[in-house]
Amino acid sequence: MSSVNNPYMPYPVRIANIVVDSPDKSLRTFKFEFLDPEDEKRFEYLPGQFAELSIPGEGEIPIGIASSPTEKGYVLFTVNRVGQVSSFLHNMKIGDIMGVRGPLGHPYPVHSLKGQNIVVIASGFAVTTLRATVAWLLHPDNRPNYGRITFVYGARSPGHLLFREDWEAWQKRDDIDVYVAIYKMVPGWTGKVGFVPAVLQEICPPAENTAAIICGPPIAIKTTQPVLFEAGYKPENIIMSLENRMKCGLGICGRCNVGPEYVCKDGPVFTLAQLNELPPEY
Amino acid sequence: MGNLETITQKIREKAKSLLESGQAEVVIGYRAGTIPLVAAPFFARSAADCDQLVWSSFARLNLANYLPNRTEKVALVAKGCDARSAVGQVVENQFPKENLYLLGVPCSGLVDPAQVAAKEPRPIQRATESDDAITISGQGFSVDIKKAEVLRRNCRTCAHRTPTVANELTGPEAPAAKPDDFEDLKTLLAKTPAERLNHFKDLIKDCLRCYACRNACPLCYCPVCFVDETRPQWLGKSTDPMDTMTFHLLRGLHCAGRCTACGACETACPVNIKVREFNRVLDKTVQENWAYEPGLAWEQKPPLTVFQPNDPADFIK
Amino acid sequence: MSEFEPKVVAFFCNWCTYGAADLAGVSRLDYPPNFRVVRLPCTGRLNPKFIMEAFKRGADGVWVSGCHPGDCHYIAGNYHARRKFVLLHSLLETIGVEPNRLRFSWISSAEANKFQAMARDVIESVRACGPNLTFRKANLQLDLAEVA
Amino acid sequence: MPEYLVKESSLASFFQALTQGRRLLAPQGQGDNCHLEVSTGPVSLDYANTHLSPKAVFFPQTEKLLAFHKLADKPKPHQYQDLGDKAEPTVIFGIRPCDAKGLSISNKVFQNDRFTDPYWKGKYEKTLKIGLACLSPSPQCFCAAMGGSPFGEVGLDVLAYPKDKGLGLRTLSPAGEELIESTSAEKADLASEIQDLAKKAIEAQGPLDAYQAIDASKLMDLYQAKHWANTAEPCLGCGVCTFFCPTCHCFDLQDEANDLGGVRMRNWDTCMSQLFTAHGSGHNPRPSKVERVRQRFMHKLKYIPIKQDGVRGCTGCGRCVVMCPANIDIRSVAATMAQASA
Repeated sequence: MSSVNNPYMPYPVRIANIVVDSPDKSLRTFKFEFLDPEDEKRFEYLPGQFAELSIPGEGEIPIGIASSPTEKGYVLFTVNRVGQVSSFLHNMKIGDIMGVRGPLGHPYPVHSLKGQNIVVIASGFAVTTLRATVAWLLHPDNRPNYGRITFVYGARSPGHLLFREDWEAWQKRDDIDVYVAIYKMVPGWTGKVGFVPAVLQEICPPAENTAAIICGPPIAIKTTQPVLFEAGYKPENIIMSLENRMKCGLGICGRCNVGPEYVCKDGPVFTLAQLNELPPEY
Repeated sequence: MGNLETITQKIREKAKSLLESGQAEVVIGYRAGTIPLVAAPFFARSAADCDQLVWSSFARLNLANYLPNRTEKVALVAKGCDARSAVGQVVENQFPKENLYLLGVPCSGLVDPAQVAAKEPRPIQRATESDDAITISGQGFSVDIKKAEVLRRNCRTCAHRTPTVANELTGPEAPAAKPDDFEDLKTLLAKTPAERLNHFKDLIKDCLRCYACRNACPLCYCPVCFVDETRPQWLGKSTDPMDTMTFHLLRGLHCAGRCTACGACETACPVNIKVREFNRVLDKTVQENWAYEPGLAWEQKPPLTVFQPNDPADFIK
Repeated sequence: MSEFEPKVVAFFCNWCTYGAADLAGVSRLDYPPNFRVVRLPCTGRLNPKFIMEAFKRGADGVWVSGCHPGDCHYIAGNYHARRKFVLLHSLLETIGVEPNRLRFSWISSAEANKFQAMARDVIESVRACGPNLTFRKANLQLDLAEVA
Repeated sequence: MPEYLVKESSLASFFQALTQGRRLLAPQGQGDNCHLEVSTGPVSLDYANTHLSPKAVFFPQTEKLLAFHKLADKPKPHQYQDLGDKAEPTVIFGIRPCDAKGLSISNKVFQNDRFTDPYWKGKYEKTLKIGLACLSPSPQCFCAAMGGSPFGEVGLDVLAYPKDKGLGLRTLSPAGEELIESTSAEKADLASEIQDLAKKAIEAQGPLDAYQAIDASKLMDLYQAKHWANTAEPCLGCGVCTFFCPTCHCFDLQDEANDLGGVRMRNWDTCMSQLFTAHGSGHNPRPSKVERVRQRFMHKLKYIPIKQDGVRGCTGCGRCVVMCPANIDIRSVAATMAQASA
């Protein structure tokens, strides 16, 4: 059987780099290179999609893709150490061989948002797929197709802010408004202070012809919504990404469903308007 | 009116008065099943509910299973083994004694559908019962079977058919059966280790690892069962025979000195495995070594929580 | 069978048998090297699933050893353990595990000679049982052959 | 599609022909001991249904998908390799129409709008399915109430029924027709007889399609109905219903490894288990048995119909009705749902 047609077969990858991302070392960003360059072409993705990181003998974990397809030669994943597989991955070394299976799920609807303003709202380490989104939007091929772009990002402390190089570079550009905040003041911090909804309230771009893309822990998503409603955003224009326990990623194994929709196959990206019609099982 | 109807009447009356007086907020008993030869667990919270309560010899589940984590005041319709399990739950601090009212039913043994099917393989559409026989009928047939011929194995050797601890009994004490003499185990032990191993491997060969035996068991209330532990993962999730064997051995060990031989595990098993075989090995060991039977009194100390300095254990060098 | 070297997993109490093994070594009492020791704070810590896991992963035998009754560092740990062992021993024996595959002993930290004798006895009796094939999970290799 | 007749005298040669170049699976044994087993025919028709549904032929309880080596001297160490679908040409004789319909429902999950499961597909496509219609339904049967029929044709290549100690057959697919043409079966006109028998068998079952109110109602109304806590209360959470259900397809992917290498396998899993949906963080979208029981019935009676053009995920085989230790009867639950949405 040709493994190309087998969606259970991971592409073999080599760990090219590992960056420790948080002071407690619970977050690491892994850079993978495909062993077979052809696999990189097969792994054709858009921001918002995820993949199963597959460690032989340990299992798989679904993780959002943190790199943008405009960045060639590698893929990035930021992994929080939680369970058996992620703990094992955190102990792996540069040069180790493992697998990446995907891309899975639907991306943020970047193509259908052409001509609109976009506000990207990230809390905590859920910034990964949004970092990919902004990197993709800012690529010279794509930037002209969109209006005003706003990036709001908050984390616990400066040490918990991921992808510093990226957003510091974005701050210097004039085609994106970047607001990075920490939840509690620490000496030396010159950016904003406060939870993401508070920061958003302060700077929220007008709702007209604007879509909001939110990713974060459930509490952040819940508290951000009222701010957007107040600013006039409609549920159809609030785009979110869900997380549920997953195994196959193909809409078959059955555990990630939210009503009739499988988060892995039909999501993970949903508009608030869609979610309002579904059971709150996420 | 037969004995069964009398007990049913008594249960309904008592259930109503317990709910009315506030002594119980829910009465956990049985209702008639939707298919023949089955009585289903039922939770009565109103007088109207109470009229659905029944007693029958198809009441095979152990209702003490529904006690842990329940905050309501419960009246439990309990046959001998259920009452013992409920006492065990109290002794093991899984349910407060003050919230429990044991409505004890002297039980004359329950009917095993597998044995009925062995006697009458045709599809059964209806089953009724009198005090000592059941009548089953289907397309073009109607057959009477004496209950004594189709009792569950554990009921045939039940020494405590009448609850030993109960707030009230629904009728006169039921005569005890001849206690389990473990004769079959003695025969088995006379065989070679290889023969015994084959016996037990064969016993569990159809196991689907659905864990219905565990879930039906009033002793299995751990928040995380060893089969679900992941770090480390003690048990593979496949149908590997060694994983299946490990499950049954450890399940048996967890129940040792606590099992009241209620047979709910075998009732729940969808592939008719005699899972109690493992428990019986340990029941025998517990009785022989420590002369202990669980659930007979509130003050009992489970055998694995106590010791005697001179406990026998010759095999330890 | 002469080439078969048994692997035995040994669960030793930190306060006695573990010390006895140490003393045996220091006293140059030689004993077979066929066991891997897991040090426990007390035999009371031993969960039956540890023993099953050892057999499943291919141990040919398991040896559990702790303090003599009455000598527990934690006062009663080994009394409780003893009751567990009775159950475990009877269950495994009944289902057909050869009695010599699972051994129990009480050895104080001063009993280097008893340790030596017991170690020899355990290893030799497991050797006589032959390799543990029935309680080992063995079906992984079968599939590896397909992707060789 | 045409009909055929197999006389009693030619049954042996008919089954002999079925086994040419493929294995024949057929129910053997009775009651709880009735299982699909390799057969050389003739097959006894004296059974109600197999104890377990036939899904295990296509979706075994444990199926190894991938394997890898750890040793550096082997090719591609630490890289998964495909173990293949292990499909062999098969004909199953005697699938009941409820189970065949169940397989066709699962087939749309395993071969969905975005992905194809190669392990399922290989086996599904290499298996010809000959159904056996039910002349007299068992007490637990309710296929007609779920929109099926004892003579249902969905998911089958051939439908057979007992006729004069022989068999009547109707072919339902080109592959089925080719198969029957390769046997000694003779063409016959049985259309009106099949129609009569089907009508009688449906009437013997009781109410036709009894749960239409569920189809018409809103998802969230059913979801938020008041009865779920009561419905779930007796549930033991064992998952027997899901193991026996012909349309339950959920599985768990697991790796097992030793020092030499390992395998990735899938094992049947059940939505009745608390672990099924538990997040690594401890959060659980379906934390108690109320949510889990609701999930099972909503999935069968609302979610699958939404995704599969109104076809219900319950085919009325009655296995869960008989097997549930707590007697949670899907017929009563469906009736309650229908009532709640009325």
